[in-house]
Amino acid sequence: MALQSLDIIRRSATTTPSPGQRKTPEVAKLIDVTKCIGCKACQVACMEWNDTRDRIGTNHGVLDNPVDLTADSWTVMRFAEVVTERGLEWLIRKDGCMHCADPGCLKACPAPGAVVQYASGIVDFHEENCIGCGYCITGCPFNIPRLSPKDSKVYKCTLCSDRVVAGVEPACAKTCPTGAIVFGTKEDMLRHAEERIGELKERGFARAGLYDPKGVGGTHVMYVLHHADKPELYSGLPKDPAIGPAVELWKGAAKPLAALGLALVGAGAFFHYVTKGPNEVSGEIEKEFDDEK
Amino acid sequence: MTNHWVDIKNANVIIVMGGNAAEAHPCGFKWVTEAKAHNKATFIVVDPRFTRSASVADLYAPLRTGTDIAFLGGVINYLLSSDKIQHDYVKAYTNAPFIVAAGYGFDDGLFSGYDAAGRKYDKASWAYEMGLDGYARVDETLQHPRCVLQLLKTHYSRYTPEMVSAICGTPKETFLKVCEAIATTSVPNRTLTFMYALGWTQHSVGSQMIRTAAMVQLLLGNMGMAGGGMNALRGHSNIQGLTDLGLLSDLLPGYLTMPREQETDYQGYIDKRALKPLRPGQMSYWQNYAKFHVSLMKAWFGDAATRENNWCYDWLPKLDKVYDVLQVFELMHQGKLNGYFCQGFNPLAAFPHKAKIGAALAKLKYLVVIDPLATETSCFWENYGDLNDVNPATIQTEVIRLPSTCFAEENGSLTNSGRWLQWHYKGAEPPGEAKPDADIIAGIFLKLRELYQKEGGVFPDPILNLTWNYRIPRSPSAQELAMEYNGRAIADLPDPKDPTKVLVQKGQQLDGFAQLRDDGTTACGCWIYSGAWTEKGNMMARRDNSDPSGLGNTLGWAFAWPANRRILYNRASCDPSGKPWDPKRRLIGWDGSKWSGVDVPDFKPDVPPGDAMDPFIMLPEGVGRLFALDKMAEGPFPEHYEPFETPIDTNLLHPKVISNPAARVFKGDLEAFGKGTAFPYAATTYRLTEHFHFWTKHTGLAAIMQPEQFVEISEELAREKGIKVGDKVKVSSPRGFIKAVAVVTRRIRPLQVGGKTVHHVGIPLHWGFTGVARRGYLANILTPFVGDANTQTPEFKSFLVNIEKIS
Amino acid sequence: MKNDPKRILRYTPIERANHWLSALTFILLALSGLAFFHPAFYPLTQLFGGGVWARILHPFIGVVMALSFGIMFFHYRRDNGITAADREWLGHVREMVDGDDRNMPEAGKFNGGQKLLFWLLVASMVLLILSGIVIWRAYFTFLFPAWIIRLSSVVHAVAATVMIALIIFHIYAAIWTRESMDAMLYGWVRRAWAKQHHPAWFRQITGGDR
Amino acid sequence: MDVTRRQFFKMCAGGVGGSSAVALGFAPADALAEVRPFKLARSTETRNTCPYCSVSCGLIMHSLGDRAKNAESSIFHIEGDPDHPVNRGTLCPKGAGLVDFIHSPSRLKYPEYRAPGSREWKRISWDEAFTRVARLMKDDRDKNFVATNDAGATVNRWLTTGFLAASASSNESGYITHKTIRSTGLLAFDNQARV
Repeated sequence: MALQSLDIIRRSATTTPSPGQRKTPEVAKLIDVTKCIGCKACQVACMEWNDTRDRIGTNHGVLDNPVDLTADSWTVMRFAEVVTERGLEWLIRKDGCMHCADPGCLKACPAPGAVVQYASGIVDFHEENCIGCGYCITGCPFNIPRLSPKDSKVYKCTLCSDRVVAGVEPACAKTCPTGAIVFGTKEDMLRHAEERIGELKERGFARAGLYDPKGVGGTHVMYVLHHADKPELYSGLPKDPAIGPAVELWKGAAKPLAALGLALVGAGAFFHYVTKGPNEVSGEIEKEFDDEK
Repeated sequence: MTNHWVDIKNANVIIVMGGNAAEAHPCGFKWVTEAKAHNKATFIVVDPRFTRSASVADLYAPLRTGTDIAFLGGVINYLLSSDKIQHDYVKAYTNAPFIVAAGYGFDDGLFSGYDAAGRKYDKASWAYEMGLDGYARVDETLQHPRCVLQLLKTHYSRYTPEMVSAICGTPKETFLKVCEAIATTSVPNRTLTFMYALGWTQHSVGSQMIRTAAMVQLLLGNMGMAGGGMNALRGHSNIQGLTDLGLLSDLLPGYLTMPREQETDYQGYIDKRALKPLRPGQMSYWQNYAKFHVSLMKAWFGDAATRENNWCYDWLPKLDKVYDVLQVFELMHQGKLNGYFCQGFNPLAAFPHKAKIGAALAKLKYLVVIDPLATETSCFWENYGDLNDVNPATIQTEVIRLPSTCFAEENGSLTNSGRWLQWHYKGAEPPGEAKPDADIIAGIFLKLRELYQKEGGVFPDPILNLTWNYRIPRSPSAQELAMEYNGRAIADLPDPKDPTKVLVQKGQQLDGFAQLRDDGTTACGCWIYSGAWTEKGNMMARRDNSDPSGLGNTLGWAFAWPANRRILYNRASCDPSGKPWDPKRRLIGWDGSKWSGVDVPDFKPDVPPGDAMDPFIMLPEGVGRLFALDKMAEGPFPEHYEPFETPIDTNLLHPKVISNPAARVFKGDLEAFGKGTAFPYAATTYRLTEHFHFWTKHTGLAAIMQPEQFVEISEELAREKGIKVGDKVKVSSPRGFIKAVAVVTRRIRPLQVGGKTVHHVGIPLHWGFTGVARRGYLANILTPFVGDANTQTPEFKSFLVNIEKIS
Repeated sequence: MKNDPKRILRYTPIERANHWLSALTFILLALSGLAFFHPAFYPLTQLFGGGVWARILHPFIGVVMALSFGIMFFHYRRDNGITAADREWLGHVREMVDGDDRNMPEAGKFNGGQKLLFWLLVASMVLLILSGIVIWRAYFTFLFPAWIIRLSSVVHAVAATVMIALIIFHIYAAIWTRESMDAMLYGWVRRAWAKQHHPAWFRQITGGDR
Repeated sequence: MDVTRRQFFKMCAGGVGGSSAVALGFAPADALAEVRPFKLARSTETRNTCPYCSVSCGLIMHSLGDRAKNAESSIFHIEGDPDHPVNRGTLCPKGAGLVDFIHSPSRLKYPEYRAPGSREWKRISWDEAFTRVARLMKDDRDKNFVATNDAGATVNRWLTTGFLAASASSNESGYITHKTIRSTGLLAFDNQARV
């Protein structure tokens, strides 16, 4: 058993606990949109590191290219031209997996081991176990995973789990020219975010703040936003994302109970038969038709 | 750049104007976000568009393309009228106190000495008043009516905030906010840095735009300061290197200049360039011109260069005029050129008025293209529909396309904007039979020399005697070439202080240009690069990135020219008595016997403070020039002139002189320029962060990030023309049309200019008819064939177009 | 068996084939569905050649079942109209479960329980088809907004569970009522059986008491 | 409940079926999840400089093979050089995509010749190319060389051929290009600094 697998603390569609005795530090990627210049270096570095190549699309009248996450593009820049009290603001946000502490994808996934959560907080897809049902897309509060038309497997940002496990920072964090993306332990990233927020408040962004939504147990990809009170300004960043009640119901405790219920129905039927006996034609009627023989 | 990339983090105010650093130089731009984050810096962007630089700016000011001099002239007027200049610096380190000769004048748009027929100036009157002692006269009280400061005040008094707002279309209060932020750096311990690029150079008044900003920096005392200076963000990775090595029509390596045909006498050629000081005690370093020139001739022609033949003075071609690219393609278009070489250059895409360029190339007898990629220029003869509508049968040009290696497949050095020469190493073999550029040039040269040796021919001497003592003649190594331009001693060099001792032995590499001699005992391919490969080895490959001062001066990393100095004019970071203007950002200081500090002093090391010698050691005056004498084509003070294709068809300052009166315009072109009636919208071409000129459309990853050609227009213009986001539009100018997708955005706004509404059309230029990205039109189909009066850089940034929706 | 006078035809061959097609597809759907329903059942995917094939086949089998069940619905919907007798039958269901059907109201071709079961199955099937299309990721899901997809996922799971329970009950009822299997397997039932369990239907078919 | 013989067999069959199902691999296998292997574990690193803009970011180029003679090293990944004082390991979207430039389908691989009026390229050898270019240069130079101007001054210039030099090539190739071209007397000489 590879040592690294000890770091897996949760697996999709697995009701038995993973070996989780070791405690490795939680890592986090902090995206400071106030320093982001929308240059897409992270998009290129991600695609180059992971050896995927999206198709060369067309221009849709905006700068967003590609216009949405795909099975090849695991992170995309979303451009929003917003007029606020400060005048025109160009709010550019690097969209991609948030690596939630309570991942909707992992909860929704029916295939054992297709979605794993490491002790470091990284949520990773193991495509060789993926059956391509797309439940993770349904379960994700941020609508991130994408199903590949080529191999019917689902893909998303892996927070460069291969690099992080080898002790190197993710490709996007390393390449970000202005240091808008920084990487480190979650603790360090929270402190870094605090400093930045203080600096932003001094510059007049009174409601600058951290985006680390508790609805999904906090995330290992966090944002520092100019307007933390209105995240939806940033091309639809959900205000307080959580695994929807429907998904909770669908994947929560109801399941084992339902399975038990079916078992009980089956057992009930059996015991009814054994106790009540079969529902046979009564003797009188049998006799009525006996004389016909 | 006078400073360098990392130094930007020391600035208190940063202005990106005439450029878009966040998109064109993202990794250099990190130092702006560092300055904001750790130095509480204010970041200002002034641009016709709200660019990705503006997205992280504290203050954004829109302005009409081509009106930067009006804006900056307004800033100068604001600084002078509100007395927000650094008086001690201006008095000691600029030519403010110098008195200008009586003949100088400026009236209604023209300086004195204008020759309308020749479209040029007789610049004799733009001079200092000389004293009997042979030096320029100065008035230390700065009150003399003809002292430079007073002339400056009167000249820019016309640039009131109202006039600036009328010309540029910038709202007045926004303009004043920018002025106030700039003015805060007039105190000694706050600095402003300008970061500019093609947004300033690509205008008919481009050089003067840059000069105006330099004058602002002089008035505020920011030149030579950490976090100050004038920082040109150059385009290509080694455009600085090739400019330093003089690969221009009228230059020799190290900014030596080619002789004009009137300079028949060698000594006259030298004396005209070895400028004597104009004020007592100045260093005027160009006095050493002969040492650099002789050493160059010895490097090129070896023993054939002797004192007797004036160091092969006659083997250099003499200029009758400068053969810049516009002049060359004008001649080519007239059929006067037979051959042309494009080494790593794509003129069909990069030069203005693509139709004229294509027609000119078709008149060539032969075209040789040396490039790693299949460029449009190499296939100018192929028909690509209305992207390149030509008939190959009619094009009789013989084309030879030679594959060259790319950066990853060769050793060598590149010089970045910050004048750092950095060595790189070969990592892989080139594809197919591609060869390094040096090997291709060697292959051509050796064959050419062989033909002259066998068949003789016209004036073969320079070819036959060119030094070529490389171990493998057909493949000169990068090391040998670097050692050649660093320079070496041809004979034992005696130590000037003690002639009995030998300073440098025969054949040894020199340590720096201070050791160069004009007696033929030293050879040096490029004097400013001397010090790059010394006896201690390849200084360009040094990798000590320690930064002891914390100011970002990593003197142990690579080699910077000149003499590894990182911030030019750094003597001006101290007041005349040697005290640093800002103690927290001390660069150099006098330690009792010499100047020393965290940077190589830009001064004569043993001249104590309080001496007459001033910081600008390359200039005969020794001080910065607010008044540019006769060095500029269109005037000693920058004056706002409209682009040649102006949307308002007038000049609000002087209607009789609209565009640059001293810019060269070829016959027939003046009438052919577009007028506001037929082409009402101001257009500008520019670069996107995802692409590099016409190069990255050949790379998959860049094509994914920006796949298809588009133009940017405001929501108001879109509404006016019935264009929706994503519609296909046709953009046309007097020279042709392009078709593209319409990006409708709030980031471009209509501007009110002199009572008229001016719309902008933004045209990124990265598409063409070769490469993996979607095929597109070469944006330079639209651009005008006219250049800056001093550098002849074409006016890509301001011209007129019309735009219609393609139904 | 075909023309034995003592037996009455209850289900034609076409009906039987249709029923067993629906039954077979339902079993396959239930097995593959349960595999996705809870990790404990995941090994059921091996029946279909692994998780991926189970995910691919499930919806296609679903389409077959939808069609097959659709035909049954159109065929039997008139016979399953709930009448007052049925409601009364349902009122006495406790006695039925106790095995005492003596004073149950006379059932027609289908008794009240069967009719109720029919309509419950129809309801479940409709929900399963609609939600099934929505969550069919490969072909249809992109047409729908996220909340509908999530809702459909839950609806599909709940409806499936209910239907499985109903079918378990349906199978048990068939086993519990002796010789019912003959009806659906061979199509013919003994007259006594008919008179016992479906007296009204028996009279209607035979026109009298014999 | 008396279990008839037939029912007994049915129950046994069920049991056998169930257990064989397990044998078929029904047992819930513990889905082994291993971590992705680190792509750069054994690559060769070479330091270089990005050829695009003038920030000149430091690069680390990772190539296949460990410089063994029989392995042709191909660059498969490029990232920033963390020691470089300007870019500190970062790269912009252009620099981060350099691998696609090195391996671009548009890369030229061998000398090609297009005859006047022709519609396509013809592959030629380097020797043919050098010979042809030298021939064209010499003929044009000898025919159009201007030794003295109208005023009789020595000018020694050749104006009928021009040269555009590459601003992305190294200082060394720039230097030898300038030296060579100037020795022919050529004045129509420029580089990207002009635009």
